[in-house]
Amino acid sequence: MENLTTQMAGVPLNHYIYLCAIIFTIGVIGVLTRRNAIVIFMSVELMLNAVNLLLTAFSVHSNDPSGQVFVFFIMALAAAEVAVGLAIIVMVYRNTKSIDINVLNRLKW
Amino acid sequence: MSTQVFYFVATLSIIFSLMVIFAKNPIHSVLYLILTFFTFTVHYVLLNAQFLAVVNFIVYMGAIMVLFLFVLMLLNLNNETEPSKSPLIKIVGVIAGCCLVVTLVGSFKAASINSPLILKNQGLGLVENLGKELFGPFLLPFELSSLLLLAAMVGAVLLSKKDEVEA
Amino acid sequence: MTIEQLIWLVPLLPFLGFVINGLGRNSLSKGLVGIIGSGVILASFIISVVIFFSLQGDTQKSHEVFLFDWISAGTLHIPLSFLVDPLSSIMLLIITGIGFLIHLYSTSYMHDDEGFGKFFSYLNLFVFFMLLLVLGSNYIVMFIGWEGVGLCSYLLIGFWYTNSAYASAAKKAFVMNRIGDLGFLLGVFLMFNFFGSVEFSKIFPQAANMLPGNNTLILITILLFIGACGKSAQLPLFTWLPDAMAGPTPVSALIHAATMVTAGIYMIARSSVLFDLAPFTQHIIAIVGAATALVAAIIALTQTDIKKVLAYSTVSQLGYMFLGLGVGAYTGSFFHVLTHAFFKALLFLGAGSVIHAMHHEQDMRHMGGLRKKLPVTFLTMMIGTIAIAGLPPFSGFFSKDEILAHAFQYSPVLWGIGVITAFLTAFYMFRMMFLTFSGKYRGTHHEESHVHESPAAMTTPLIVLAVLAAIGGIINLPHVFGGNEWLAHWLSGAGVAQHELDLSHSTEYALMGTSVVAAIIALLYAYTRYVKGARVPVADEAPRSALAKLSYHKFYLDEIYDFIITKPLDAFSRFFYRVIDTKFIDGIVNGLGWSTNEASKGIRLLQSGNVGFYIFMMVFGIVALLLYTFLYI
Amino acid sequence: MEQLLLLIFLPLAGAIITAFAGKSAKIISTVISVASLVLALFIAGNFIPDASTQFEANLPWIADLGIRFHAGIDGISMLVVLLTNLLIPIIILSSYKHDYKNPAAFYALILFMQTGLLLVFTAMDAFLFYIGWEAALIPIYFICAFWGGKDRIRINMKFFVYTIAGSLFMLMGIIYLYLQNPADNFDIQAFYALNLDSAQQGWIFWAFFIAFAIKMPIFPFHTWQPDTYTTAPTQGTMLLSGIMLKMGIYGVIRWLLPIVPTGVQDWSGLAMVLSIIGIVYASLIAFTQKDTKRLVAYSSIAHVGLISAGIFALNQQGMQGAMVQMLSHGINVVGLFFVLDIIFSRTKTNKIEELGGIAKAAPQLAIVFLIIVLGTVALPGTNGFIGEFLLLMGVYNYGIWTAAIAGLTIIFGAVYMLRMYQNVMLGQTNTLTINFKDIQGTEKLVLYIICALIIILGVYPKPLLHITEASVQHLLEQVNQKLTSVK
Repeated sequence: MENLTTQMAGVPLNHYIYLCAIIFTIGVIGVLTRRNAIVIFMSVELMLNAVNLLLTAFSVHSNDPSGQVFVFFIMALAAAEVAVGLAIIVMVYRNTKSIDINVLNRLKW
Repeated sequence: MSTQVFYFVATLSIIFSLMVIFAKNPIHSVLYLILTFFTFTVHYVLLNAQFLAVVNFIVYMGAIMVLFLFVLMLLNLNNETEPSKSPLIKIVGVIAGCCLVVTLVGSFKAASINSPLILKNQGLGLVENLGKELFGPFLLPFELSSLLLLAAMVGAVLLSKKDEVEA
Repeated sequence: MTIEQLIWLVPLLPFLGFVINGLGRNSLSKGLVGIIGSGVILASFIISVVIFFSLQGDTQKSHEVFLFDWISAGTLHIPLSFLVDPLSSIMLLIITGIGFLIHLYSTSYMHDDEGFGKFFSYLNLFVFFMLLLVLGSNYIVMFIGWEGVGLCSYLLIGFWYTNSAYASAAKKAFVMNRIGDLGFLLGVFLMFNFFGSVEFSKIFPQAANMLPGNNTLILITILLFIGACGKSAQLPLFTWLPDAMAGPTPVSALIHAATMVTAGIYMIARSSVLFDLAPFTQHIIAIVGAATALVAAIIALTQTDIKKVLAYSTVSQLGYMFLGLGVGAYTGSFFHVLTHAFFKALLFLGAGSVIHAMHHEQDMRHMGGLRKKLPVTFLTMMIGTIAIAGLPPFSGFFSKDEILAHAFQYSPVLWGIGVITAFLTAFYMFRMMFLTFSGKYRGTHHEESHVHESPAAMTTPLIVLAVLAAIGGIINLPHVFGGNEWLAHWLSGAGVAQHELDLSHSTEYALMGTSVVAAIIALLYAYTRYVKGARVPVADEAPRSALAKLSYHKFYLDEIYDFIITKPLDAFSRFFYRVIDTKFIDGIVNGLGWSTNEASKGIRLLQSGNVGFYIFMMVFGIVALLLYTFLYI
Repeated sequence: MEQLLLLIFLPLAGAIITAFAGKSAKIISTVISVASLVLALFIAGNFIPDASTQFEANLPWIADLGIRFHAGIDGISMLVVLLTNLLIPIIILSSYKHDYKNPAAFYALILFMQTGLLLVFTAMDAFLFYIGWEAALIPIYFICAFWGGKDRIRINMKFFVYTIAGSLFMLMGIIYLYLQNPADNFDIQAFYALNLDSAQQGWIFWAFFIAFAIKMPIFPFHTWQPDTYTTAPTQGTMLLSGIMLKMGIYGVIRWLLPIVPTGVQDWSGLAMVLSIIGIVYASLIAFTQKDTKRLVAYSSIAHVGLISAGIFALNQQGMQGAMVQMLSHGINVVGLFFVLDIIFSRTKTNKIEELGGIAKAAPQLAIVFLIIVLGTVALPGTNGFIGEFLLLMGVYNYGIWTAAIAGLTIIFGAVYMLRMYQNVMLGQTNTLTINFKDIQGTEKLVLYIICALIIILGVYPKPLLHITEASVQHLLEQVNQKLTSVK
């Protein structure tokens, strides 16, 4: 384990950036193309994780533990968000018998 | 050798996350998401962020994903229930996503931080280190996050409760 | 007691009278009000006489009395100060003297009016402002008096305000005066700009060094003349004066015959230094004066209201005075102001006595044969009529002929107009006299039995004024009659110097003869027409010849003004209000609000409620922002 | 300094007390307002009539932005402060006959407004000025919206949006000046010292001018005014016309002229033309108005047009005329609206043709009304004359034709005011006016005070001119100095 991590030093930071950007974009595409609220939710989780990874990478890069603390907070937030969000979805399903986001078009005017 | 490990795991992450959004069945999506998260855990380990790796494993793969699966099963959804979007929207969505990635990557390239990642402090991601941070300068946010979680819990309970019979 | 110590009492006393009568108008008895009202004027008159004689004995003819600083801003300093010199001292005598007689007359004339106290307080206020006007040592103090008398004129014309026609007449007088006042004010501004002061004592010495025909001076004098036109009822602003007869008759006598309307002449005589240097303005003044004299005389020919006849006669006589001013006969004009004050006040008071006797009947068609009933009134009015007609040796003859002689020297055409006017004047005055006093009474027998001579309080002023009207000419007896032209000498002490008359004595005699003959012909014609022929003017609706119609309807001037000024202004007003203000400007403002509303109605459709669309737009926005930072920053 | 703070915050304290006073609000607010009048008179008594800023208070406020609570009184401020503190008790007294519902709120709002107005008139810090400017708007909005007449919500909305739109421009101007200011503060002296080129000055000029022009209001920004004056409760109208519109005039003198003299020089021609159009246009409109309040509203536009013309003539006479006329117009217009209110409360109508013959039934009212009307038409011997005379003289120095056209106000004013007076007061009484009760009690008191002021200030205006003279002169010197230094 020690060995592995010390050897990790070779990966340039911007490769992490690319990776996270790609995953983040995949999350965005998911949000854009899917209509199932739960899948959209999952895509959001993907985006959050991409950010988490990037934060960790930068934390390591600049030798600052605050970045990782942030990730920890984001995780706490994600947990809260998922709890409330899924509760809302359940509610919506109960009322509309559907979790198609296009059904939720009352948010206008 | 280990750089190769990174690229390998990164490829897996991308593939799995693609599967998440392209899988027809939401259950499959969730499963692929769990795999994606697992690759992320590996990434954390590679970055020597052991505490985060563990937390990620427990919270995301454990708690959150179980919640997703639970809800999916509760609602008894399958692929037929989701009306697919029109192809046009899909294509536009993909194009927009591509634009986003191009822009993101392009802007990062312009920033060009390509110095290799060097781990200066071996104990950076260890529990001890993070604990000192958390309970030191970040004590107040930490305590506030507990409030947040409490609020979320209360909210979730309140929301998922069946409405009282309206008068 | 020097002049400086006394002078402030002259205007203060009438003001005190105004305050006491004004506050006590409901509580004081009528007798007390009358005594206070007339008493203060009498006291003023006595002081004026003292001042007049001490000035006569004084080597220094001009005293400036400083009271306090009124307005000062930047380089502008306007003190409230009085100027006592021959010109103003003689005006003081007229105002307080005739003023007192008219007050006395009013105690009886207005006795039965419920607004007795109010009337006297207004009259006192008028005297106060008039004194301020003539005493002011600068144009602004003069302007206070100028507008103040306008105010009193407004109040007194509209004295019986429940009659809305009277109230309208009052408003008309005020507004037309204001038109002139604007000219006056602009003239004052120009003077301040040009001379750096509004003080007589600073302006006149500077102006005296200037060359005639200076453009600024011409502009100043024209503006001042516009002011005079408004106040002294000259063309084209004279139509308010006949309407002003709506006021009680003593008011007509005091304000609209003897004093206020001559303020314009006073002002121009006061500024004669400036006017002398602006020949162009003088030309205009002469023409306007002559035209006014003629037009008003023509109108007076066919009027049937006894006071209207006198009103047009006043306008006509004022025209004479302006003619005099225009041709440079400042003393002559001022002389005419004096004599006119005597005989016109007399005529108005006489007319008032007739009206009083007739129980407020003013139409001459209902009078006639009053000579027996009102002997004193008849006699005194006859003297007044002879004086105004210009028959020697009464006062009007001398003053009128002085003006006419100067007019002849200036331009025979103007003189011709003057003589024609004199002829017309004599005619309509005798017509009025004959219609009123000779022939048979044209009312019912019952009414006739109630006609009676006025009480002594009314006839005494008539008699005093009749004496003055008869002998007033001696104060400026011309050289041709062996006089020494006292008034001219006196006024030259105030810097009022008129052009020398450069006519041979024979020419002067010829001129006088012409106008006297004209007046006598007019007298005879009126006699044959109205006494021998016993003609009575036809009723209002009866057909008239074109010329008579024009005269009877006052050349349709009121209608013309109404058509070319009042109506268009009102139309503009409605147009501005309904179209420009409400539709256009407010339309733009409301349109802005409306379009915001409409735009938001349109834009809110973008909020389709489709969450997918929102997310899509959000991503687009993020991409755009990133692109922007990537490309430009 | 303490005196000034007391002056500004006494009404605010009064407002708070009044708000909780319930039924005795009327009395308490009267006492407070009279106390602040006494205080203002005391300050005026200790005021040394030179150009300096006195009773200065300069306290730190929002240090990060360089904002200070900087207020002081010079001659120009002194006059408007006197006006404000003089009119507020009069306005409060004039409401005695009314039974407004929720009087505590009503009087508290009036007193609150007084504080806002005093802030505007004494502020030496642009930020403070702006705060006062908006603070004065809030109470009047509520006064009009709660106690106003028919259609009040829509009209009030228009008024509010109109004024706020103007304020927005001014705020932009202030922020721009702040950004240009090397000292990073909002102090008026620092703003005076700024060196802006003529293009910048032009923009700032318009930003400020629009705000002030709407408040005054100058043609063509006036269309909110007649409606608002007509629907507002009388006390609201008095506040608006008597004091509030002076904020705009004061703003022009204090903030516009010295900060952007070049801008003023470049654009004063246009401002002059607008002012003069306003005079003639509003006077003409007043000719045929059928509603007395609306007529007075339009006459007010005409008068303000003359004031602003006098200011933009940029000379001593015009400026001092403007100062005097601000005070005179405040007094006269409050008097006019009060008389109209008395008439309205007895006959329940504002329609000119329905009235008539009131003079017969109410001779005292007829006299005071006449005096106020004469003050409004600027008869010599009344306060209106001093102001209009100096203003016209100032405008005259700008150009003879401008003076001639502006001078039409003398004629037109007489026409519409006397027309109204005749139709309302003179003539025969009718069924509405036959039982008209003459003025009594507080009505008498208020109207006599107003008439006394009209005449006293008309006969002896020297104290007013004396207070303002040095400050106005100083201001004009400042402007001219800056203009010459630019060239």
